[in-house]
Amino acid sequence: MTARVEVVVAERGVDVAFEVAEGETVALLGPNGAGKSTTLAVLGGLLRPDAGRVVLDDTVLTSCGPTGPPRWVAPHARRTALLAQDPLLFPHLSVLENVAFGPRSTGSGRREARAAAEHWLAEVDAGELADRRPAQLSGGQAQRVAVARALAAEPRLLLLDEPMAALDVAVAPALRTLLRRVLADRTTVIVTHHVLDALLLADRVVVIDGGRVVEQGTTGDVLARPRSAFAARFAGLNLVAGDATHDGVRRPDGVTVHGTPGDPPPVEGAAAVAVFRPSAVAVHREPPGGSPRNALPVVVTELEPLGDLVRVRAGDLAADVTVASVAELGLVPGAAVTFVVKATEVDVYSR
Amino acid sequence: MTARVEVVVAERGVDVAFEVAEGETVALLGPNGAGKSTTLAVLGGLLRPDAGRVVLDDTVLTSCGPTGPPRWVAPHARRTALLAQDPLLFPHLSVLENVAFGPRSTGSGRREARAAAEHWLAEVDAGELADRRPAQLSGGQAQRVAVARALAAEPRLLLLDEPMAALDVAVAPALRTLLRRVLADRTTVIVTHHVLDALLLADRVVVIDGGRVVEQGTTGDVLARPRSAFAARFAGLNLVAGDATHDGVRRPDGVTVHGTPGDPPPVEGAAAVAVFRPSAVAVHREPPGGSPRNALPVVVTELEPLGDLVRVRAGDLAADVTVASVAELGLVPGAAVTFVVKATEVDVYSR
Amino acid sequence: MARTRHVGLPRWLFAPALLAGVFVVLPVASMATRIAWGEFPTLVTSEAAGSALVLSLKTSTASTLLCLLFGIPLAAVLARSEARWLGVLRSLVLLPLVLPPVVGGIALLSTFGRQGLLGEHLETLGIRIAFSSIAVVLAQTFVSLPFLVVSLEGALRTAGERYDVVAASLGARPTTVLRRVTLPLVLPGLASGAVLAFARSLGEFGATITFAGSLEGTTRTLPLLIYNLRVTDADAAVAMSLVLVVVAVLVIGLVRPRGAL
Amino acid sequence: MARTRHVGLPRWLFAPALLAGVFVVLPVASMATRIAWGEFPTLVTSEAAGSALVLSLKTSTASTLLCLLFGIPLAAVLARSEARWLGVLRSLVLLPLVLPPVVGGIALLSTFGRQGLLGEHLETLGIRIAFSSIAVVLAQTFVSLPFLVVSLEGALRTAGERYDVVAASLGARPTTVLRRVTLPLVLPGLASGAVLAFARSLGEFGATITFAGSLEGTTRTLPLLIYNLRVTDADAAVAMSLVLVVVAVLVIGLVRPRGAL
Amino acid sequence: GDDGGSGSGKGGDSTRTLTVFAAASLTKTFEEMEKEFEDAHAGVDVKLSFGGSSDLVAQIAEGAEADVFASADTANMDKLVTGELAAGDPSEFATNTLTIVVPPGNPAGITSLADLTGTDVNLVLCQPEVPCGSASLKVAETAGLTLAPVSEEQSVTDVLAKVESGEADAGLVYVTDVTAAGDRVEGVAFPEAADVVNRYPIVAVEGSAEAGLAQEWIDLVLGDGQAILHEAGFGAPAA
Ligand SMILES: Nc1ncnc2c1ncn2[C@@H]1O[C@H](COP(=O)(O)OP(=O)(O)OP(=O)(O)O)[C@@H](O)[C@H]1O
Ligand SMILES: Nc1ncnc2c1ncn2[C@@H]1O[C@H](COP(=O)(O)OP(=O)(O)OP(=O)(O)O)[C@@H](O)[C@H]1O
Ligand SMILES: [Mg+2]
Ligand SMILES: [Mg+2]
Repeated sequence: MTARVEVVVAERGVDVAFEVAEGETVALLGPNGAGKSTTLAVLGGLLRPDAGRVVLDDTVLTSCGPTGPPRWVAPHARRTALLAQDPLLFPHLSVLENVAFGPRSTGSGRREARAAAEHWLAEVDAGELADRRPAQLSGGQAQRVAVARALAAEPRLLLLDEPMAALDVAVAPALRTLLRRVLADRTTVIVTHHVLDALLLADRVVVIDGGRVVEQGTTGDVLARPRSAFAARFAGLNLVAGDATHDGVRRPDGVTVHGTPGDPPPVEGAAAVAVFRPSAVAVHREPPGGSPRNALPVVVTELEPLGDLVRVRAGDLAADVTVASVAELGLVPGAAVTFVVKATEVDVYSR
Repeated sequence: MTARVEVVVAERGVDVAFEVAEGETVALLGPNGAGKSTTLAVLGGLLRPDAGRVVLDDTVLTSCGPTGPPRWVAPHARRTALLAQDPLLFPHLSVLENVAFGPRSTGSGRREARAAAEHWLAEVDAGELADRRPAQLSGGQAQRVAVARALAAEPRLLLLDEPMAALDVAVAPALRTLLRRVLADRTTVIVTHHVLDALLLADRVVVIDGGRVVEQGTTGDVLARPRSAFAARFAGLNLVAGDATHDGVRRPDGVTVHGTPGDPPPVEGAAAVAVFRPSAVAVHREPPGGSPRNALPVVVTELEPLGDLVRVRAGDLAADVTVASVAELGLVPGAAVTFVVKATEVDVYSR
Repeated sequence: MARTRHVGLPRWLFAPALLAGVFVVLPVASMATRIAWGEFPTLVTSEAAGSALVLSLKTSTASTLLCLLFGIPLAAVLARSEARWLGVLRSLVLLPLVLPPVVGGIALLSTFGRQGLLGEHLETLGIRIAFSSIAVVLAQTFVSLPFLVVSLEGALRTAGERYDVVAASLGARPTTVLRRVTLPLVLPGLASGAVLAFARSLGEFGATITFAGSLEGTTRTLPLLIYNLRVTDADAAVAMSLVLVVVAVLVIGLVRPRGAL
Repeated sequence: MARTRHVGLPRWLFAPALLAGVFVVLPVASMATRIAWGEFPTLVTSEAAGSALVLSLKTSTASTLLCLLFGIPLAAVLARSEARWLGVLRSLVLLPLVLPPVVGGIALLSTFGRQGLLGEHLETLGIRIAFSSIAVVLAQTFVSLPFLVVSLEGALRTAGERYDVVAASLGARPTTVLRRVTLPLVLPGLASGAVLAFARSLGEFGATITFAGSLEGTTRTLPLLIYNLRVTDADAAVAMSLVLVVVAVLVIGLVRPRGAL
Repeated sequence: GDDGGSGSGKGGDSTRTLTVFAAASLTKTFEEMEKEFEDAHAGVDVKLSFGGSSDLVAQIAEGAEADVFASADTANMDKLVTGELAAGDPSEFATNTLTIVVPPGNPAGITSLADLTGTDVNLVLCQPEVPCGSASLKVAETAGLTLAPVSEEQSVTDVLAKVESGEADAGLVYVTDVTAAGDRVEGVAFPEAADVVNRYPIVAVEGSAEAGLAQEWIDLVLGDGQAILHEAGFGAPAA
């Protein structure tokens, strides 16, 4: 199933377009309110966009606005199971009946549907909940059952909105492994706020911010060389955006970050980004001399433990330093310090 | 406000007891279905337990079962605002009215309540959503508004059930900082599945598993020296439980893990645990000779990227190795390998 | 057992609630005190009473079924479609509620009567509805339908469409959604509606007498019998009314699903 | 504009829905065709018609208000309390629905009449209810109350208690919860109930004639006038019925909140 | 009428009220007399309450404030008298007899009482419990016939409605009812009707605060009102 999506929902300020290739899993990333759930709703046929097209293989599922004759395929005829952000298990059916609902609705016999439901419940480690009512489940249990229900529907296009929310640390990796296996040969769009989900499950990522696609590409590319602020944050990298100079990026405030231009190097004056890892950043009280060529004056906003290290956040930028240096430098939120990073650690490429 | 809690809910297999000191923030940790939300529901007066007591300072809020005369304080009179797992914003009120609901209900004037609502909305970075209806919010936006609503109620005891679920990577740290500030001098019980939340927000943690408190203590202690499997997993540590030997722990299957006994050392034969970091584990194709004294034969179950490293999971145990070693060793799920860890890296202490 | 606590109701609420209960129950009770209980058995076991009771139960059941058969679709369409003209239809469906039943009977006559709009054609087909039990059922259905439709539509709107949408996205066709999700979820509302319709049918008098007439065994239902008796023997009328009440309460008590009204 | 899609209704559903609509509307329409439209203005603008209309509107409004005042508490108690005896009360509240209205009138007389249970005592206080406008309101309230209670209780059950619980945990006292959360959430159900009650009051005939009599300006409401007219002038009766219908549809159309029935 | 708040606003105010309870079959005639009476008595408002005679008696017994009661039969008047609610003796002011009523054009071709026994005739009668029903039974009995109605209606009005709409082929009602219905139905007179005469008595109600006016109303009915009654088809009182 190849899916082509173009969606304009004016009321929510959403205008995105992307494609999903056969068997591919695409992760939609973006801040709260970016338009991810809206996009899934249009794909699933639950929202009619102001303009746009959704084409699955050669079938036009949605078409409205100026592009061609209007077309609308009803949600049930799309075979695009949607796992929404809210589990919404049918309260009047048992857990098993909930999971069997999809197979039953798409023509399976009673026993077949039951067997499928039992299979998927076992897969999400919820086999022993089969006879409960949804009201008798904990939050994480309900979420797992909802995942099983979506998978059991065996859709042509699977739409998952934060399927791993509310799961405990023991279940999350197991479910991630399951999804990885199941999604391998399935066409899927998945929304997530966790970098691990994107890394492990998605072949490609589409980053949406403010209702626009700001970046897309294979997962590895985007997470290693992000071009948007959100993707950098998501990948845990520092990103400085500005205009390209011959060996770096000049921020709008005039500060220039020097680095190693990528291949091809950005055209001088064009929009470009400088990206570097927090662990490559050293924190100094005073601007140092010496070889590292980049010294960024910042004000510390937050300190977070990170394993043996401490992540020092200063607005958009972050530095990972040892506990000892935190004590030595007397780092507290509000302290004015300098982030220092070697030019060799900074990648510069066009936006 | 000091809170003392003893709760038995037979139907859900829950039987827990713990205390929360004045101004303290306690994190409830545990797998899905452990009984965390149930405990909060009893604290908030939404569920009457089969037996148990909830005492806030000197007021008995709930008392039933054999202990003393039955007592019941209505939810509204408890001043224990509960942010449930589901945001449940009032659909007929605007976002601002939702947040102002608590202050209005507890006697504030209209303007005062409005001001408070605006303040808290701004704090959760949702000021511009004030006039929307809940149906017009995205999942993460709704979650933030729900947090603001709970905080605005200014309760004596704040109950938060996974307040950070559904938040994007940009908002989560900011909200965590806000909560850290707000919760500093407030008596709070918070449920979370994320180690960072526990580390940053909680003074103490209570670990519940299967409806029982399996471990509790200050956050640092529990996460550094976990005694339960769940806490170890939560803290990202490996834990082997068994009987103490003179310098280690013998697993029920006979394998012994040698380590450095803590102070005081566990009594030989008593229940004890051996704990070590995944980064201290080396992976070998064949059991090696040489100085590391612990060689655990395992089967790889999952591989996860972890920054520059790869986390190799084998059932309950994990090892962090470089990408190069993964390639060299040909690690794939299903491969039989040996986890090797130096005895000096292993802490042994009684359970 | 552990129990989910209800949010307590304000205590003052019980005073008007009690008053309302008393206002409804007291008149019936005080009427019951006036019955000559000695004659009660003979009164209520008469042949006329028996045949009226059986007829009432049969026709009310039939008309409730008709209400369900046609009312459920109508309520679903009203609750789920957004077409403008439905607003008008929605008001029109209330007509039988406001029409005095006798006028409803006149209206039915002018449609299904021998010289009525449809009756004329039925007549040529040899079908005559007036003065038959079918007329009774039609009259009862006419007055009861709005009850079912209004309650069910309210319930459908309150329940919303969230679960319907989930079901559709799992591949369920609209019919399946209706049968397996929508209707089960509004079961309390559907039950209330059916109970209201049944009760209204059981008590129906004016439209029946106007449209169907009153003949023992064919069209004389319990309310018609009660009215007849009232002229000659007020005590007997009251006694039969009590029988009607007891029957209604029993049937409703037995039929209604657990938890529903 | 972007629109949330409704799950399509099964197409076959429209057939019975349409039939149901036709079944309700056709009789009224065919009755309307029989009206002598030429005389219509004179018929409906007579003094008697005017005073009956005013009386009907006044009393129906009053009884709808009474229904709201007492019915909301009763419905809340029935929906939210779990006490056993409430099951019985719930069945009893349906009594006025099954009682033929005339019998309801008798019951009211036996309570509030001169020799009634309460009437006796009221009489000594110099208060006489029967055969006054107050009696009309009481009769209408008696027959309409179950409508409000049943619809509202159904809506309250369907809506559930999740939001009430949240409100309480935010510190809202039960009265605040009821006023600011529970009732606003069931507004569609409450509106349906009020509309049903108003409509039933407007069409009420049997209990009124028995308990309140039929005196112009005091107790002769529109349905009673229609009944009188039927004796002397069937055409006028039908014309006035149409007036009743139009008034009801207008009032309901103006009053009902958006989206609610 | 005005919209006075309670049953009767009596007293020396500008308007006095006379409340008359009358059988439904008297509606038209009494409404005409109301005009006459009000014209003759300035400041008096006559309020008419029509209904089944038995309903009206029950209402008066329950305390409804009536000054005059005009019944459609003697049985109900007797109830009032035995209840000691009548002030003085009732006076008969009109009589009425039965007639066959058929739809315009008489489609079933009914010409005599015997024709009503035909099996293909849809006959409707009043129920035996109301005056016109018991009269119908008596008539048939005296004529030696057994009538098999398809419906026993609650009141004359219902019988008329069924015949008028063509639903029934024939019915038995009072002469006055046929007259009132105008050309919407036809009457077929039959000789046996004279055997069963229905009598209309009138009386002032005990405890009336307007005893004087009540008597004047009765006088009107017994006097000038007779012409109106005659026009409506009523027979003259026997005594
Ligand atoms: N029903 C609605 N009507 C109007 N606006 C809406 C509606 N639902 C969402 N919005 C708005 O549309 C925008 C996109 O919302 P959407 O739910 O698609 O965000 P999202 O990317 O899924 O965010 P999250 O990560 O918080 O779930 C947001 O600004 C939101 O406030
Ligand atoms: N209403 C209920 N009736 C019966 N059992 C219930 C009910 N709600 C929850 N349970 C069961 O009680 C146990 C504890 O549930 P609880 O909701 O407290 O878990 P939790 O610790 O909050 O889990 P999660 O992390 O998934 O939210 C679970 O086994 C759950 O299935
Ligand atoms: Mg979303
Ligand atoms: Mg929970």
